[in-house]
Amino acid sequence: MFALPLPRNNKRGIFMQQTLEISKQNSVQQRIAKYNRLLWRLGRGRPISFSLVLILWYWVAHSGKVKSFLLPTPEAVFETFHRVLTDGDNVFDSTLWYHTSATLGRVLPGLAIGLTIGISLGYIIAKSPLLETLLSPIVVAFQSMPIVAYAPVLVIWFGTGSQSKILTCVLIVFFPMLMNTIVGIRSVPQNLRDLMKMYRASRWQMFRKLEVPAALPILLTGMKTSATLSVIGAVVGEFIVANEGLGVLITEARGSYNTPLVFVSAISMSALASTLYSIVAFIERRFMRR
Amino acid sequence: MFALPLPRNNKRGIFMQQTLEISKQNSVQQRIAKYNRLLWRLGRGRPISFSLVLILWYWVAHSGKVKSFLLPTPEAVFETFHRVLTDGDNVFDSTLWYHTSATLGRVLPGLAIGLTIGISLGYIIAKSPLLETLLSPIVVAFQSMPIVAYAPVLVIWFGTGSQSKILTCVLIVFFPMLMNTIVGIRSVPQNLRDLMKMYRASRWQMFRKLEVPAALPILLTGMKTSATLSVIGAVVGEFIVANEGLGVLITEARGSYNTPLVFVSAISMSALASTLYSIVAFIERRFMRR
Amino acid sequence: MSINLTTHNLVVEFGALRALGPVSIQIQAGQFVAIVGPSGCGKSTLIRVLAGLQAASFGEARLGEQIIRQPSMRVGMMFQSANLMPWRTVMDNIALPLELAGISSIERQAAVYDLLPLLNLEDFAKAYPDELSGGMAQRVALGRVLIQKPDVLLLDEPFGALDAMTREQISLDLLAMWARDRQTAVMVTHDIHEAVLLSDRVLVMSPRPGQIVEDIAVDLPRPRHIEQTYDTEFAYLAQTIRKAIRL
Amino acid sequence: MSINLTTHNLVVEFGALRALGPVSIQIQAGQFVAIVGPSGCGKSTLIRVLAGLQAASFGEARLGEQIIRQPSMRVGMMFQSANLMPWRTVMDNIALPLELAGISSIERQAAVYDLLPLLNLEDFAKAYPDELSGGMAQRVALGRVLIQKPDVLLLDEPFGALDAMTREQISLDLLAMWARDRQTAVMVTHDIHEAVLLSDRVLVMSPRPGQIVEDIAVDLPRPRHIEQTYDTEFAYLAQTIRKAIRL
Amino acid sequence: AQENDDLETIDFFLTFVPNIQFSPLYVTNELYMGDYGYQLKIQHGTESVGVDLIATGELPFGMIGGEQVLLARAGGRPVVFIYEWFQKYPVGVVVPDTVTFDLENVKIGIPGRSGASYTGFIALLNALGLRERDVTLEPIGFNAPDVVCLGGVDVSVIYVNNEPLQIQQRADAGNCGDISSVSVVYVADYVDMVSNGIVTNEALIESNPELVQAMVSAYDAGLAHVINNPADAYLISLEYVDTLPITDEFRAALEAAAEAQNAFLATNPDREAIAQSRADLLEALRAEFEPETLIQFEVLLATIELWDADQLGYTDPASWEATLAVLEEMGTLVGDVGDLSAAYTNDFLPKHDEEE
Ligand SMILES: Nc1ncnc2c1ncn2[C@@H]1O[C@H](COP(=O)(O)OP(=O)(O)OP(=O)(O)O)[C@@H](O)[C@H]1O
Ligand SMILES: Nc1ncnc2c1ncn2[C@@H]1O[C@H](COP(=O)(O)OP(=O)(O)OP(=O)(O)O)[C@@H](O)[C@H]1O
Ligand SMILES: [Mg+2]
Ligand SMILES: [Mg+2]
Repeated sequence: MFALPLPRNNKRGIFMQQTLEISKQNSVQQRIAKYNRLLWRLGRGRPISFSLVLILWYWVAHSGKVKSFLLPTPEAVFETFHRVLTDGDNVFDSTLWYHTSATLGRVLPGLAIGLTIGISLGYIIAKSPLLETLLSPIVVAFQSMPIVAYAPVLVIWFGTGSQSKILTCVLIVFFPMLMNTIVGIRSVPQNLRDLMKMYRASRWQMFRKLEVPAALPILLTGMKTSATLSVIGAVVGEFIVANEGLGVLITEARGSYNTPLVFVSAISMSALASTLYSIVAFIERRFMRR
Repeated sequence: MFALPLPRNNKRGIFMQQTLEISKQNSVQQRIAKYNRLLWRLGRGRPISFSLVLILWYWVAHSGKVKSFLLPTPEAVFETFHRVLTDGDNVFDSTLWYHTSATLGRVLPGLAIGLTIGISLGYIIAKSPLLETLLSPIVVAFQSMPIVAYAPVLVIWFGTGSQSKILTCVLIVFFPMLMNTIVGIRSVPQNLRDLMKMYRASRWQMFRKLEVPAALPILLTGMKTSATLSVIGAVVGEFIVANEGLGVLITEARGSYNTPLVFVSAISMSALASTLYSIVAFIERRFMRR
Repeated sequence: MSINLTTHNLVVEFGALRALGPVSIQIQAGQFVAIVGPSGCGKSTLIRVLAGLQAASFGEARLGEQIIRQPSMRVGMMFQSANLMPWRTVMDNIALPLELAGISSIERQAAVYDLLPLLNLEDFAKAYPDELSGGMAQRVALGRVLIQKPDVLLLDEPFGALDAMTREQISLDLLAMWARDRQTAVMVTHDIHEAVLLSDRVLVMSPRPGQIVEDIAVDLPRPRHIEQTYDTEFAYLAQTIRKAIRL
Repeated sequence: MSINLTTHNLVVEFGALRALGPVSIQIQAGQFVAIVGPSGCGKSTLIRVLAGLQAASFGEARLGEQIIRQPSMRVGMMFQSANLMPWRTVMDNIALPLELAGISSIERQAAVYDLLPLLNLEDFAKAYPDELSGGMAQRVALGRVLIQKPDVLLLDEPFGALDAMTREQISLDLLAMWARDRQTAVMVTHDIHEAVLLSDRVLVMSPRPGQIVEDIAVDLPRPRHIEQTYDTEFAYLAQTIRKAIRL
Repeated sequence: AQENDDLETIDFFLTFVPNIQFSPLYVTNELYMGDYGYQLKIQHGTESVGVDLIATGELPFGMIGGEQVLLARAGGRPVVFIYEWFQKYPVGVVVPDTVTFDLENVKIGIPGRSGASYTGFIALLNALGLRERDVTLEPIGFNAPDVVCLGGVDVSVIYVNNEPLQIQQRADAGNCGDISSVSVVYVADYVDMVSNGIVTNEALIESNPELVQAMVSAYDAGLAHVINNPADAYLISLEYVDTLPITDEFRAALEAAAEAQNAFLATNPDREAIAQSRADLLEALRAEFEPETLIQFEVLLATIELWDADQLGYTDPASWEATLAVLEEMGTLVGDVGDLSAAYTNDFLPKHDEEE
């Protein structure tokens, strides 16, 4: 948002931006806008849409049209959820929390490192056409190889411990951040750059005081995309080789044809990723309202 | 680029934007800038950086420090490459082409559908805060589940043919496009919207004549990210169930511990994805220079 | 076909801040009205309400009999900033209204080339906005309004960035065009001379929240010439307005 | 400590287009120079070269003895557009130069509150740029230059969007400040009265590629007052400039 | 591999990817399936996905591990085991000559904690009176040759017919650290568990037993063909497996061998004689060809050892009991398997005795 000549009422925040200005008269559009806003306040989205999904799920699962081993009932999943939360799963006797925290322990450093690399490399590339032409083909080439291609190398170089999972997470997370950093930094208006130059702003000041706030909406979009994908990143690493983590839990669940447990693992992954996404969205709302 | 009050010398194109304006005098920065430009013209990146990677690879592979089953020599890979490319009557009858074209036949529709969905859904979400709050949690939840979680359902609903692979490609491709469309459309300056409204522009005109060109750099970034990931998308689908495609070839190669063939498959994937990326980059250069 | 513009107890508030009003004005069809007033008094806000881009908080604005709720094709607006599309050439920026109305490319081109000499932009048809000076950009924006041939002209400081010479020239050209088509015209300006030279009426606004404190008729004969600025009546009118602003 | 500004055969070309020059001028330390000329003649370009934001194609510009190659801390520049950062409040926009220079937050705040009355923006310290009118934004930009206390002032149409009253007021305030600190000042303006009222010298530029066609000394006594605009000498000078532009 | 419009196409699910180990299926498709009016379309994929596809009827047949059938049935999938393809459980532990086989004191690599390898390994531990917590397990994915050669683990759980040969070949090339040869400990030597076989679902047996019968009969013939004439099987498999090593000389040698074998088979030799003929052939080929050329053929011969039996395809109720016991011990069964005998059937096996 900030990179741009701002719309007049932008201060009302990102969600409201599209609300018609013609809103105090009784046009149809405006009633819809009001209604939208009301619903939004009521719902804040998440509870509403999850309830809808849950109802749909319940309905389909109980309709008898889908085999229960493909789509277990919500109750069965909830029961399994309850069980693995308290007693643990059947192979390791470890609880859901144990696996989740193992994955989280890889996602967090992975995300942190991936975002850092994405932003740094993106910044450098945005600034240097030379580096762009040299690096971007390599980056693209590596990003488009599936991890199985280099999995053995990963495992052998980084061991079977957490490092290789952090690395797969980094690999998945850094790319969207890189791309958005490049376009974000490049979208900073030249006239504001000139302004900063007039005050002989240092590189760091240029970055901190101009480029970051000006590119913020685009950077945050990169972060949201990365946050969403980060859990998959770690889980993919866990698929290759691991002793614990949600990736192990879901493989084990699939291996023992325990569909409810598959669902529990998948939902836990979603919950993790959604939480990370929400944190970024929260930061966005904090910084972009004002 | 276009969404913004443009930098003065933007017409020189995206690569040149960062070149210092103070460039006709003999400052150090300016000499570096000149040098950069020269190198860029000389290289156009790809050949140079790939040569560097090749030299590095050759050197490491021949140093004897890395086992050849982890990192085969370039010669060995080239030989395998040659073999799988010439084992038919002509190139189009070869093993490699057989698998590559199968994958390509899934990537292209997958990318097309994924981008279309990403742009459409992104557009709708960008326009409606209500839909954003309702849809974004669901989208995030599904994007953060690994495909293994719903692989059987996918295959059962969409069959073991190409459809399920196209779908996995769509699923991977659409998300970065969605996110970038949202931020792109939202970054369109309100004053230009007002201008279009003054001429009672239709929704379609608003989109075609204002939103697309204004959001173009961000949209193209989304497309580049998606293009890069599209091949992985199809390959992941091929991992679930398939009888041809690069995903099958690479598993086959890994299953027979044929490391050079693993490399050939992976490089083919990269080449496919890089080509798609280059097409987007080419469009970008065409449209953004002028 | 020009048309009346009226507002009745029009008030615009931004949150707790009252930016404008209450303002009640009647502008007859074909009248040329200038609005002057201190910076931040709500002139642009008033223009935006008349354009249908800004909702009234209280009261109403009408275009003819119709309450203004959204922009109308009959209204041409020139914004305070040039508002050009950076990805379009000068030519394509000027032709935008025609393009949106579905006019063919050849006709558009002809219409633009007719206008360019008036705007003194002959050499820049193929230039992009980032290659223009501030004044040139403003001339392009003016061209974009003129090409539309609207019934109502809303001009928000149209000549702010022009040098004195170009400004005189262009405002007289505008006047000639107006004399021919007799659009209803509302122009915000900071230049009292310009206000008197062009308009039938000058509305003077008070500081925020802007209200009409003076409604001064300009009865100078038309067609107007730059020489009229040396008339005593002209000087008197200018003086009156200046005083009204100081109030 | 003010300082000389000179250019020698300065030419700026954009590709095939010569935008400016050749221009050779000497501006003594502490002089107030106004530049007038038709739209698009290269005034902004000249200012940008002096600011170190635009490279010369031929010739050179010097700040004191030094060839200008990059912006200097001693130079304050006001751009033709307000150039505010949309994510900063009025207060933080004005304080930007101090912030970059590492001045503490309390001192910054004090300095801004000193300036706000002069800019007539007391109520808007916490407002964001999108809540400002065009003229208010320009006043913020002016505040941002003044707070920097530079030795050289480069002003590119600083008062374009201000109404006549505010404009007079602010230009006189600026003059008072200049009389105290005696910066070297170069101001681009479209307003001939303003040029005469403020400056020691008026440089008149020809149409593109702009060259100096007239260098008119303004020997009116200082401190200047608004009443001087009614003097015959003032009128004569204005007339001379007007003629020079028409050449 | 050519499509034939006259034949009805049915899908067959296989794990992993085209591989010489699946040659019986290729031979079945090329030589015998057409007799019943069908041709096969092979779908490769992840085993658990394959089970679901078969359970829903999306795919009619597939090759699935026996223990998977029990796990799946416990998880509510109505799949039935109709033909035991592998007579010996194909999992074992590969032991390089640099270590002594002492499970309690070595680092053991394993693909992961699910699938046939894991089940087989736990069965082995049980048979040895050990439990999982007594040993050091290291999940390494399907990277055993790499990890073993680099010393990442001491021994590794593997598929007995593939990885040991891969490691051996690397060792022969001096490419495997200090290791110069490997030996294999077969799970099958300790426990008789159900191995891989052809699986379908209950509904298909109910609704179209003729199709099931056709599949089993054709396959039975195909499997016998491979066992009896591996050279011919290798040649047929070339169509299906891109990665099979082949040279003009090798092809000529195999063609000659296949021809000779046909003549030999006409004399009605017994099982032992045929096994001897395979060993002789390998001996002869080794003298002529590089190890790289021969490796997949050697894999085939090693795999035939796992298939060959007096009655092909017969699945022994006792082995199901043993498998169930292992799974129960492991605790991986989600629910109740129910009637164990419903999980498999020998009803479709051809009556060999009468023929011979
Ligand atoms: N979107 C907005 N949100 C909050 N306040 C606003 C907004 N738009 C305008 N204002 C306020 O409304 C008042 C009037 O603004 P307006 O732009 O109409 O002034 P103006 O008369 O056009 O001034 P100028 O001559 O400087 O352009 C100002 O005080 C401004 O701060
Ligand atoms: N980046 C650029 N690329 C190409 N041409 C340019 C560029 N910047 C300016 N010009 C050209 O240079 C000439 C001088 O521009 P400049 O902005 O200096 O004019 P100006 O005197 O400030 O005009 P105004 O009074 O309208 O602001 C113009 O003809 C313009 O088209
Ligand atoms: Mg205004
Ligand atoms: Mg200018």
